[in-house]
Amino acid sequence: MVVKYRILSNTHIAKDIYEMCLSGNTEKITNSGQFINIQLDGFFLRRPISVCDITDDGLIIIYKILGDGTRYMSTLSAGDKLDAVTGLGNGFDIKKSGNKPLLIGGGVGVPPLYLLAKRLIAVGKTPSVILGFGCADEVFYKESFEALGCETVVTTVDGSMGVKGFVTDAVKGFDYDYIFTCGPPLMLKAVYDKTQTDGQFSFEERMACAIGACMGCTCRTKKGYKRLCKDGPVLSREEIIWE
Amino acid sequence: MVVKYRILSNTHIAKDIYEMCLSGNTEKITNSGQFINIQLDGFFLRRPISVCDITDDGLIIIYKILGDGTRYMSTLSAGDKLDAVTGLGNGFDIKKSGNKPLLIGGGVGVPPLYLLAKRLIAVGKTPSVILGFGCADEVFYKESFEALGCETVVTTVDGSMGVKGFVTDAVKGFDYDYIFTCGPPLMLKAVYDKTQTDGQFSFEERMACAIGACMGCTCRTKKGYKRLCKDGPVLSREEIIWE
Amino acid sequence: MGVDISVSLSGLTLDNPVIPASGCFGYGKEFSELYDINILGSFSIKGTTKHPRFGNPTPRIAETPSGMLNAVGLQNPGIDVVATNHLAYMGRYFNKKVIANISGFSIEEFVYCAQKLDSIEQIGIIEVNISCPNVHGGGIAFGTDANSAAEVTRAVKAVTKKPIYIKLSPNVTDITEIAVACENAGADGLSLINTLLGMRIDLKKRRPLLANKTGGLSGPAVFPVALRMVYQVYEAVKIPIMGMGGISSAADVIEMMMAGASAVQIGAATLKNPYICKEIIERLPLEAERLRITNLKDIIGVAHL
Amino acid sequence: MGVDISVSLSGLTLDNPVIPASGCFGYGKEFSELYDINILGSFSIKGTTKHPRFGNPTPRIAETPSGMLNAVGLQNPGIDVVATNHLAYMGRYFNKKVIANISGFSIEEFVYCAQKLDSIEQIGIIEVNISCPNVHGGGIAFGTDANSAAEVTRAVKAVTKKPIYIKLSPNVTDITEIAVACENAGADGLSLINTLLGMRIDLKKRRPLLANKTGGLSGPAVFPVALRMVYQVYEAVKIPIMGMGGISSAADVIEMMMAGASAVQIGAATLKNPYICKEIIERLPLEAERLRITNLKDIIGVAHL
Ligand SMILES: Cc1cc2nc3c(=O)[nH]c(=O)nc-3n(C[C@H](O)[C@H](O)[C@H](O)COP(=O)(O)OP(=O)(O)OC[C@H]3O[C@@H](n4cnc5c(N)ncnc54)[C@H](O)[C@@H]3O)c2cc1C
Ligand SMILES: Cc1cc2nc3c(=O)[nH]c(=O)nc-3n(C[C@H](O)[C@H](O)[C@H](O)COP(=O)(O)OP(=O)(O)OC[C@H]3O[C@@H](n4cnc5c(N)ncnc54)[C@H](O)[C@@H]3O)c2cc1C
Ligand SMILES: Cc1cc2nc3c(=O)[nH]c(=O)nc-3n(C[C@H](O)[C@H](O)[C@H](O)COP(=O)(O)O)c2cc1C
Ligand SMILES: Cc1cc2nc3c(=O)[nH]c(=O)nc-3n(C[C@H](O)[C@H](O)[C@H](O)COP(=O)(O)O)c2cc1C
Ligand code: FES
Ligand code: FES
Repeated sequence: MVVKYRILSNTHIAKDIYEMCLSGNTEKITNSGQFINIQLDGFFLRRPISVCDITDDGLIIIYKILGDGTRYMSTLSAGDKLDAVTGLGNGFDIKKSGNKPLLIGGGVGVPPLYLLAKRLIAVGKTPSVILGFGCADEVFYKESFEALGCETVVTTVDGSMGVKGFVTDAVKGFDYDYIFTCGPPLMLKAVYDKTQTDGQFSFEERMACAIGACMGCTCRTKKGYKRLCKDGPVLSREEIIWE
Repeated sequence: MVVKYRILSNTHIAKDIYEMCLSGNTEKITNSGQFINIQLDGFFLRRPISVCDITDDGLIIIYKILGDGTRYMSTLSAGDKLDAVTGLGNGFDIKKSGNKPLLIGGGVGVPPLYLLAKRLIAVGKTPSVILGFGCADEVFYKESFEALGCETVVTTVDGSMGVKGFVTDAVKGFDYDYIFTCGPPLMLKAVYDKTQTDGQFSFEERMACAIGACMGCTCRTKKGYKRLCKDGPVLSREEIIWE
Repeated sequence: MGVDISVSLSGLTLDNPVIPASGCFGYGKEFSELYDINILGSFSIKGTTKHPRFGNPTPRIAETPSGMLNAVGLQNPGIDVVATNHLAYMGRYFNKKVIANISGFSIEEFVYCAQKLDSIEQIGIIEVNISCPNVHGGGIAFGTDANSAAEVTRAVKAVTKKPIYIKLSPNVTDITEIAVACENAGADGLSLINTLLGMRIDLKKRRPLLANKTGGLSGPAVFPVALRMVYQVYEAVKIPIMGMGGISSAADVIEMMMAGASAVQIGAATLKNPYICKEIIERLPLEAERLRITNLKDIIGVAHL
Repeated sequence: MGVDISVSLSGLTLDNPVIPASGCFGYGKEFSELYDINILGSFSIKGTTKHPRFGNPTPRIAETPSGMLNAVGLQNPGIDVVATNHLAYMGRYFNKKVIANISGFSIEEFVYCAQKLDSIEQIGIIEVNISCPNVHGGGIAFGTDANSAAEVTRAVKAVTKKPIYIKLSPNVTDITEIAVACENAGADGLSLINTLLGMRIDLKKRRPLLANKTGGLSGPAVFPVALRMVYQVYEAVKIPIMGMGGISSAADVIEMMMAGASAVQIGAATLKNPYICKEIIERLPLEAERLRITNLKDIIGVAHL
């Protein structure tokens, strides 16, 4: 479904990181971990960005300036329109979670975990949270997770805030029976290797259609080929093949 | 010279016709009949549009919605920026004019004649004016020319305003010793054939650079090949070759 | 009023000339969840090969100015699965004839696929893709050599009664030479163009962005090249042409038909805007009217007169 | 700090790799009125032929998505006038060596032009354009046939001591074949790509928009095709490459150099924004620094490693 959102705000919340509040239809967004695919003037392909939160009349996304498209997004302002295909991807399946879920997010892998945390809390499974960043300047949403009542540990590579090191350096401090994680590929692999419980991993891939038609985003899994846009972006530990 | 103009207003003044007031540097615009070349987001080539008037802090252009570029222009509003290469073309040479100049404009050939009329009046040679349009809905700037003190006759093809027919049908009513004309090619040819005095004709051609470098807009003249963007758009009667 | 926008291709009448292109519409299912795809003229299914294929490693997609590169590499479950599962299931959401796009790494594979499809009622046209950069025949892609192109055409023609459209590559010095060879070998029509070979480099990694290094360029950027090739081929052959390459509006459809296309396919634009074909079909009669066209069939090749 | 952005081409050292492309910068005069063009690495003059040419009738220009078509048709005053007037006058506003782009309709014409230019101090490189769609040799454009390309190269090489760069056409099945033929025939370097053959139709008139029917496509739309060809040719030859086709930013310059270009030319982008080369030259060191490049020469062809 294509929705014309109206931008309510576009706020710089950390180094190169913006939080954008959108007003518009969210009926197709059923799970946390789903994403929307945003059209930007002057760019041919849309940009996939995770849903960070659902609000009364729309949703919130958080994005990082990575290239020209996200740089352009950062120049948009309240009142501007944003055309997006919405409700994409499988999202996290919270039914599979244990009772003590641990959420592990890295950089712009953090946003989808916020809505996930709310959904888990809603079913009585308040998660613990590890948020990994490069340095203190880049940290965002620590307080937001804390405000939900989640035990939240921040890691920074340079030690300028929280635990010095990677998200995996903070894992041992937690008692958990399930993980949900989203972040850069190297982080996902490290989390996979350093944790043993079942869990769900959210991946990124360059996409064209993002609705499952073009085979642009296929990966091999132990359960066959999967389109990360449609059958993903979330895969379960047991099906992942690392290449 | 590239100038970033600020749009002061963009007003619908006749069927498909808009008047846009711009604020910004006009020092390179020395003659009436010159044009600016406007960059539009999402379009590769710039759009050449004649200078209609010079104001205290900028200029006025008038354009017709012809295709996608001018349609896009019509959606711009006060406050928006407009990037334009300015002061292009030779423009009209009023020194060559006789004492009783007649200005003949057709459609969006009318705008450059407005600044020309002001310049002629400034040197004491108030021109007479013929403005040709398809129908009454399309007529613009009749009052503006009248306000300058010019005897102004409008022609419309369907007779819905003024003289029924083409601009050439109104010529016989005037006493003139020189003509300046701008309009569609067929009109220019008809004016050329139906008038005998010396005169200057302003032409249109598809342009790329508009500064005389690419040879995109060349035409044959009796004085050699001319680039309509640099050596034109205005040619004198004696040099024109019709092809 | 009442512009006739129907067209016909080798005896097949289409309600309109709008056909989503192979590889950009899957088997139609995902789009059928967005709108009733029975409004389409037809659609061309994802390129199918004899054996199942994973295709190329990712990244398979890159962005370019007004276009994109893809290096999917013909991912498909193989003709047997397509014939028994996908085509059978398709009846639930599409009740018109489809175009079956097939590919192969040898003449035998093309023949196998064509044979398999010959008896399937649902298939209106077999579109033979001899232009995928991955497909080789004696060192040269079938699509870049007139003799190989003719050979594939003849072999496929021999095993099926369905109309055969050969899909040509734009990556050639003279596309009319290949087109004529296919026509002489019995092709019922031609589809053009497939993608232009292109590339992007990841500046940070200092490596080709696509895992496959090169990919196929499509989208609006290639429209003028596609239009030129359709125009040239229209003058060289008598068989109908499905024109494609960069079409993204009703005006583009009309421009492509004026160049000589009897129908058009729309690829990359459907990836950017999943509703584009629906929007174009709705817009076509209006755009035609504006240009004083009462019957779309009248404008096929009109720019040549 | 202090990125070295100088490059060298066949013994000629350029302050930077940025060279306005032939046909998009005239003889430099119009641009010299906008900024001091001595900041450029060099520039390539409008393609010159033995005899003066008017070129094609207008319209010669059409717009396309992220690009443009031109069918100027080599309008120029002929090599004698260029040599005596234009090049002599050029010293007043440009004090570096220029690239002289020449074209011809027969080997003899190429030879005539090269000979004429051989003794002109100001000329750093002769760029031999064998890729203009209007130039024919035995029915096939020189640029689309390896033998003709080699023949022109040899003939021109024989009459001048200046470095000879052959400018290749992208409208071929295999550009490396032509590139290798030119290298073997003695070319000092290669320029690629010239324009892709394209077309637009005027919907209201129902006729080709350009008077010449077809035109050459350039601008950002063709960048991925140009990049792919430079990448392929870099692997096939040892001589330096001037890369061009769609470059419009400092990042594009770096991408083209990573693909294998020793310097770059910028065409259509200079028509859209007359200051683009100046802006790119100013931006290059910053962009290089961002990508941890300290010497631009280090990245030539780095994407191949
Ligand atoms: C399912 C999913 C969810 C995502 N959620 C978020 C999010 O919540 N916040 C956020 O900041 N980023 C998110 N990303 C990454 C985001 O899509 C890219 O950072 C963004 O597309 C970069 O665009 P650009 O124009 O700035 O970069 P450019 O490099 O200029 O983009 C060029 C092309 O490559 C694609 N591309 C580049 N990097 C990536 C990437 N990492 N993943 C996918 N495509 C890429 C772009 O979409 C575009 O098509 C998500 C990606 C996916 C696949
Ligand atoms: C010196 C000069 C002065 C002009 N002054 C005015 C003016 O004051 N008011 C006005 O309304 N129009 C004027 N025009 C015409 C105006 O440039 C075109 O109407 C406009 O470029 C059309 O753009 P488009 O995107 O709407 O049309 P499209 O047809 O979509 O444009 C496609 C391309 O063709 C070019 N093009 C199309 N028609 C023309 C044309 N008639 N002349 C030149 N290029 C064209 C466009 O610039 C663009 O590059 C002038 C043209 C010239 C050459
Ligand atoms: C992602 C993608 C996958 C494609 N897969 C196929 C294919 O399997 N078979 C085929 O013949 N063409 C394939 N093509 C080419 C298109 O069908 C079409 O010929 C080309 O993209 C030009 O049209 P466009 O510019 O509208 O995309 C593919 C194109 C894209 C973008
Ligand atoms: C208006 C125009 C005129 C051109 N004239 C010539 C020419 O005379 N000789 C030549 O070798 N190339 C000529 N070209 C091709 C360019 O030099 C360049 O190879 C091509 O445009 C690709 O670069 P671009 O995409 O940056 O424009 C011309 C291009 C344009 C746009
Ligand atoms: S992006 Fe098209 S299938 Fe995933
Ligand atoms: S438009 Fe380039 S010379 Fe006139």
